[in-house]
Amino acid sequence: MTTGFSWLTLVLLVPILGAVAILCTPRREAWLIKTFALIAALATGFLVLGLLLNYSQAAATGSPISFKYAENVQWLPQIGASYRLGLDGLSAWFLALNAVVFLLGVVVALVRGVDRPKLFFGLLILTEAATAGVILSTDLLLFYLFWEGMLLPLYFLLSSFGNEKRQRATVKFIGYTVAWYLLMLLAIIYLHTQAGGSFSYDAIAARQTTGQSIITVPGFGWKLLTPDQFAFLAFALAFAIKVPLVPFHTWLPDLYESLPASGLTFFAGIVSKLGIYGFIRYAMTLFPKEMHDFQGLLLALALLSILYGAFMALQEVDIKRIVAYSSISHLGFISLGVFALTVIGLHGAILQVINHGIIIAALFIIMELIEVRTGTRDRSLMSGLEKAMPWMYFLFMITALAALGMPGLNGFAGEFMIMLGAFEASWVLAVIAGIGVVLAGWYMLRLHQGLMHDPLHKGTKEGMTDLRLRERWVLIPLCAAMVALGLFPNIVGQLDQGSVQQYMAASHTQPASAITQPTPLTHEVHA
Amino acid sequence: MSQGFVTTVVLLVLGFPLIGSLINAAFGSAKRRGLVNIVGTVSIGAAFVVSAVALIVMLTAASSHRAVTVTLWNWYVVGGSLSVAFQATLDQLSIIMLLVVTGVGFLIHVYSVGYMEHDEGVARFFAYMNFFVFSMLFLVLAADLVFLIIGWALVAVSSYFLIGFWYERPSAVAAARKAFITQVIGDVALVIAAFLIVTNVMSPIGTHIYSLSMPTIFHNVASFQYGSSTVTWICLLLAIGAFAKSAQFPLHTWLPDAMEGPTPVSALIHAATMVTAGVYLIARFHPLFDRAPIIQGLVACVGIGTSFMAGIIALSQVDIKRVIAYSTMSQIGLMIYAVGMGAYAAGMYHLVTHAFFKALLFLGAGNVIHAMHDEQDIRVMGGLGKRLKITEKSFLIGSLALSGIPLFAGWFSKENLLGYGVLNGPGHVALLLYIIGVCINVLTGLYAFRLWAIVFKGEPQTARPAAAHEAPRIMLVPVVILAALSAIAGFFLWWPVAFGSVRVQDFTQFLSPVFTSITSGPLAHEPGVASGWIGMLVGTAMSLIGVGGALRLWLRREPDAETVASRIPRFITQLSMHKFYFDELYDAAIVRPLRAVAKWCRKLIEPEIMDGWVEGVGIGVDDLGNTLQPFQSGLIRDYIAYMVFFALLFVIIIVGVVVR
Amino acid sequence: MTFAHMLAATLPALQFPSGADVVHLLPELIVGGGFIVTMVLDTLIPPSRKSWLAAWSLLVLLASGAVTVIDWVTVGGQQISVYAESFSYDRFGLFINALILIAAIFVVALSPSYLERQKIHHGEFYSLILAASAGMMFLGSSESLMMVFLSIEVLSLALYLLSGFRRGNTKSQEAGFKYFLMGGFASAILLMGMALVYGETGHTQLPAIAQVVAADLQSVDPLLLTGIVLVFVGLGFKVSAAPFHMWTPDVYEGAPLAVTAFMSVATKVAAFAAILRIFSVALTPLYTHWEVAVSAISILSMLIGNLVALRQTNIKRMLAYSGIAQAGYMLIGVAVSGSAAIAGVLVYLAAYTLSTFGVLAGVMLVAKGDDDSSSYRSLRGLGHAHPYVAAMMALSLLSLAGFPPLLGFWGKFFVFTSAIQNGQIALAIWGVLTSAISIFYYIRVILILYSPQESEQGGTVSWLAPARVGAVVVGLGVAATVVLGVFVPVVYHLALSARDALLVRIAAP
Amino acid sequence: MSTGDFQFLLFLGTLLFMIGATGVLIRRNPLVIFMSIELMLNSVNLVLVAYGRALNSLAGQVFAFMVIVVAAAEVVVGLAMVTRVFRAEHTLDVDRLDEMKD
Repeated sequence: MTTGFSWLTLVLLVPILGAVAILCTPRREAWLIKTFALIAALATGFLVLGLLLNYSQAAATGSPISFKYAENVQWLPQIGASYRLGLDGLSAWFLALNAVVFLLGVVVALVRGVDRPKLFFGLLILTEAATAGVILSTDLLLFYLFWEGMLLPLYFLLSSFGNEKRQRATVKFIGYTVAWYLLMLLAIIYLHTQAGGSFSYDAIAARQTTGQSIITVPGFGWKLLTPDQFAFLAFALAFAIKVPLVPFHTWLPDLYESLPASGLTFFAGIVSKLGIYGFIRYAMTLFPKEMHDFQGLLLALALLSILYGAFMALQEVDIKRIVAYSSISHLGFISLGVFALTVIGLHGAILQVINHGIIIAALFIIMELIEVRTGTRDRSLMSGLEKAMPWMYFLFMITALAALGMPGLNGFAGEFMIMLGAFEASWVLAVIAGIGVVLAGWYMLRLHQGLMHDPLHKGTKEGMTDLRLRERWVLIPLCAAMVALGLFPNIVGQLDQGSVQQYMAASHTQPASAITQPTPLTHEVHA
Repeated sequence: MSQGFVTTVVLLVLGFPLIGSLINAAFGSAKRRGLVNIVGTVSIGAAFVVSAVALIVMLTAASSHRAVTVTLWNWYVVGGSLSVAFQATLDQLSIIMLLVVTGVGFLIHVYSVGYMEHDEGVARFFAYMNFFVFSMLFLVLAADLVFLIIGWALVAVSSYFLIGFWYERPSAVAAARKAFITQVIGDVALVIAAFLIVTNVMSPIGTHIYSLSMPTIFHNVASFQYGSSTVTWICLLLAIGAFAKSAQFPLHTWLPDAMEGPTPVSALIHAATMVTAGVYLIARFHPLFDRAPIIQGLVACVGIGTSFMAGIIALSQVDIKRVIAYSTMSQIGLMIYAVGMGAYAAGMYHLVTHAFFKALLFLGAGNVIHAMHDEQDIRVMGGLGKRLKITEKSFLIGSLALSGIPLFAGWFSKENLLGYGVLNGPGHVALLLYIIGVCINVLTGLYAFRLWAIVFKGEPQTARPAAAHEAPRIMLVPVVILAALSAIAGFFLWWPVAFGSVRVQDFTQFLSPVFTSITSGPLAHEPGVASGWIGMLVGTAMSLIGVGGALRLWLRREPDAETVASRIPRFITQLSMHKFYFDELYDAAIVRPLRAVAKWCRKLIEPEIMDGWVEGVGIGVDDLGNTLQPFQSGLIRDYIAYMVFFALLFVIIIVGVVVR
Repeated sequence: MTFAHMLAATLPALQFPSGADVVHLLPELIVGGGFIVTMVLDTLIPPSRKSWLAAWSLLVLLASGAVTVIDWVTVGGQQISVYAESFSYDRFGLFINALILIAAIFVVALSPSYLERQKIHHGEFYSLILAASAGMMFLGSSESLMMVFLSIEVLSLALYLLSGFRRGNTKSQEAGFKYFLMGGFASAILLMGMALVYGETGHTQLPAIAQVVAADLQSVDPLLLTGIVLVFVGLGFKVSAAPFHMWTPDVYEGAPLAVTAFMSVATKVAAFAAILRIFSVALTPLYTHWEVAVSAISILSMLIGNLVALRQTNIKRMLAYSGIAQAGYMLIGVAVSGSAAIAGVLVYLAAYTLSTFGVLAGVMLVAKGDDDSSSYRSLRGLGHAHPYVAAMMALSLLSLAGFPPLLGFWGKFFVFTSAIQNGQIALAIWGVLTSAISIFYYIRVILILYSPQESEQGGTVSWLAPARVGAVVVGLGVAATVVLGVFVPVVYHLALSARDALLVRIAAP
Repeated sequence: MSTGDFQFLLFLGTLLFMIGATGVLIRRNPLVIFMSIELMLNSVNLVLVAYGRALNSLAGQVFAFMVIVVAAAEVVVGLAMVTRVFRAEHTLDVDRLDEMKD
């Protein structure tokens, strides 16, 4: 039963109430809708801040991973499903990023203006509740409910706001992602039966997985995988699409190109990172042996994402697509940190998730501001904007440098940890990741210089104004955060100390205490 | 020196330039030029004063505890393992670098007040220059690998800003990007070296200490066996980082293009400070380098090779700044050769003297360009000596110091350096390197005085030089001071070994605790007085030959330069003209293939394969739907026929199974 | 043996239905009686005030609903057999009655405005709807083969007439006639199956058959198996399972929208009730034999339903194929023996009723023109003209697609869980893959609703303003999908108690 | 339980059933199809009565009576439908009724 005040349910309730309030206000009072949206986003933000501040004092419960502010209410006892929420070091930061990014989305929407405010803000705040649900739930069925339920408001949001290509992009995104999620649903049900009929995370983590017989194809006798490996693959692929890792990424560029900046801040900021969250929380701890068996494959995918994303970003002409592919490359980095299965790698991954959230949000806002001013998204039709907009130049420069991982800014802090973690797994990973960093330097500078430097392009419109005060004050806090996190990344480090150790112990890679020597990457499949 | 004092020194030295840069960036503008100039120069001046005070305090302190390491704040702490903190070290090596950077930097800032008089981007310029000095000091003071890497990258970024200062010129923009990407390659090499170090540092009792701070690493340097593969890899990666920063052989192509930036930038960055960071890095990591003999040999060879190549290229350049740029590359090559041999003090000594006379040459060139209204092609100039008297005299002193004419600063440091070359250096090839080193003296003399003669002497090729006027006083004062330094600096610091015991040696004595204390590897052994004399005479003779040849060819023009050039085999002149075709080589070998792969990805892989399987599944399912559709023919009798057929089928299956 | 002896010996004492029997079957009887009264009223009421008939039949249905609720509470967990064991009065029957009544109430509430606009003669419409509902409710509670056949015939005849209800429209006539012929043929097959089952087991009451079947398991004679298969074919036809689904698209497209809505929802509920009573309860001992056939049919329905639905351009035909696919999912529950599966099927039925009705009701509110504006082209841009109706349709479609917070997800979830728990993972995987395909054609409709309205075919297709009453009713239905989706334990508890009631007889014969 | 003559009756019933089914499949005139369906229903009656007699239980005959009643009802509805279709499309050929197809 719940002990003490159920804070986490409040974190879910506030956005839902906000959304309901917005949906009830008539369409005419646009200002009322906007204030409701702002209040909901701010309230959630402060609530999350409060939770983070006294996170260390809160009591922790739960076996492999200890959760704070835990809540547990019987919901469907017959099939062992219960309404369980919990917060650990990992999800605390994801929740923080979630609150920040949605607040940013609302602010950008207010600054840039949006045509159907009631529909937009209602759906935006509803999505916040759904993503918060995904982060907070510790019952696999509840997790799945929020995980796929998130697509509902997202679907209406993506298909009604954006440019002309949005319909096709949305169908592609929703269609293909949901197809894989259903396989994950099967895996969840399979785990549920294995764990003796309960969906709770602790019960499933404690299920005994020995004695798995390899499924062979009847008649042909081909040795396929053990059922647990199939379940792991279902989980891994569902998360890989969300991250996205390269072969499953084709929905991302089209979608990011069609979304407005206010949509992109929260979509690129948190929604696409829940894949990483899934890998750490569920794939790594519930399938420790399988994670090891497939570690080689997953690392290869991560590296492929880094390099492939970088190459595509080099060649793209549309500035939003460049940023989209750079986001794929960065997420490749983060997944490299996760799949290296080392303590430092995981620390780096969590840190980089927050950094990337800030950087990508800032980048997309800047891209939209440039698009509004120059009227086009084609890189070859724009250059020499620095003379007209010094403020834009300065803020875009800091964001670009942070994005390419320049030491001193937040991009580097995460990447350094990730590459060190990957180095411990095997030195080849760090070298290839290094190539990724060089390529990142190249395409990010090409983007920044392509737009800012060189003489003014004859095609660009006259009378381009610099950033207005409001727009400036959206980007300045982000750049300040980039510099601050670059110099003081330990803020993130302290909070998730305990949890990272627990995740490592749960995934049987390292005993929680010491770090083993960088053993060469062994591929022997455990019996 | 006490911890508190060092912390204040570090914070002040870093704080002044940073605050100066921020003030100029935020509030500076062309209108408030006066304020901008003052803030820009005063901040560097203050940093210089603080460094001087620190030097005095250090000199008074006992030589044993002059090196003090201070922790500023915790960067990242990982549970039971890695803990990274921002640490700064103030020891003899870093105080010298501090003085060079802030001293020469201050003079250059004063000079650029005059140089940037008509440029409306002056606020941005001073902001970037101050930021550069801040990042250089940040790098020099770093005592922690992460601190160092951050300083390393900040320097690269500020040089990117400054090279691309005139962002309206596409060539400047391309040069800036090229410089930055080469630096990123060096940076990544450094990061991977840091990983290798971190994962291999063992405490004497064999437990894993996950520390990134250099004092602890050097304290436990015993865990790296002499000549082991790990140490070799680490030093190779550090060397790559150094080569990228100091524009040495594999990664040198960015330096000539970096001349696109304003001249004070070239003076500060591409002469005095940034390019020397590579030498400083190897000097700082000398305990590791001493344990990797192969890499030391490699470094020495690369140093000499680059130096020789740069010398040849400098001979055929027509742009005044590029000639000096290649001369910088050549002199840095010598320093790398010295450091490669293990003669770290000699390398640092040449670094200091080189900072003076190279900055002088660049500022002189700046005066020339200023006078010729931004004209950099020396073929257009000639006979400027008559109109720019002071610049011509100080440029002469600079050239003399550069080519190593006795009693000038260059001679002291070069002879000292080559002196070590006689006995040290990599194995059997040591003597060969020494000989090339001495030949480089000839080349240096040749291109130094070729430049001087063409620009200042002889009759003007075109009408433009006639209109030239001497630079304003504010630009001349720094030039004169630097000329004085280039002339007399050698006397006070370190005399070549030939002068035996009576010679002045306080530069090496000052530096010796840094390079001897804990290293167990073989240090360069001191040359004897006799071999010192031979080395000095040979070196000086070569320099004189070079200078004489240059004067005959370009001053008195007996055998005209072009006829001499025609007699040299064509391929050498072509090589020299086209900078050994490295630009084209890299472009063909790296840039174009990478871009081709990227285009291939975009044109072929993305639409075909990546999108392919996604669309393919969709089309496949649609086709399946098509095949099933015609069964719906609308005729009742067909429907009933299917129904009967399937009913019978099921009956047969079910009953058949039971009967059998 | 004279006829009198035979009569006395074998048949339990023939007696007129006692008072208790009437009370236990009150909901069905009310609707049956209502049907007859409506027929009479129809002749008395002048044509102008035909809508009173709608009000009256609504009253009848509501009364029956009230009685059902009261019965639900009073009957508790017992299972009482009524009318000489031909009907069973238990919570399972009441659950099915409730679903059928909901569907009937929805149709009757929406049809007055719909019939007016389409200028279809009110007349016997309501009486036929009541007749069909009565037939279905009887089918829900019937426990003897005879009663199953009788109630199927009652509801089928009513539906044949309803499908052909639109005079002068050739499509409707053709639909009615096709349905009649196919229905007749299927009933004949069903009857032959029942005859063989009766012949081989000696009884027509399901509990008795269950005992006989459970008794001698070793030697299963082929005739009994043939009978069982034929019965399944007959019921499969009614539920429009795959190999016997051919009639569904044509009939749904031809019939008037109100009839399509009622038919697609209510028939499936009643037919599945019969399938559950016969197969999941009575014939479970022979499970191993008929399980293969049912799984094959289930997979076939899922595949054909989802694949061909991708190609459709008419919402009625699309929903026909969607119905076939959903029947496939429900058949997974039948193919998987075990009590959890039955509860899963019941929840699925509830979800299917509300969601499918939501979509068709939305079209009904704004239908115009003789094809009921059901082709995709005529639905384009509805979202901008009537955002409220379009939102209702979108939510129902998403519930059919199985998006979590809505009830549709829970139907699939419970069915898949029961499949995996019993080890039939293959069925679950087929179910998941095909429902992935289904997302595309459901979302395509939503896209069309919200896509910009091109007017290249001259003049935009305008829609009629939705009647106030109709809009409220549809709103209630869709709200139920969302609310029940979130508070799913409510529905699950009802389904569980219905299932327990069903299994009472077997547990203690 | 099934004696010799009972076997014969059962066989006759199934044979009639088969004939009815083929009648439905072959003929195109709706009335004839209608008649074949009635034939199938009667064949089932025969089987029911045969079983009733064999099992010595009256349920078969009661069932047969019900079938006859239902068949009658079906005739009423069926003929009404046929006339309506004839009046609408003036054809008596089932294959012409293919207005609705995918």
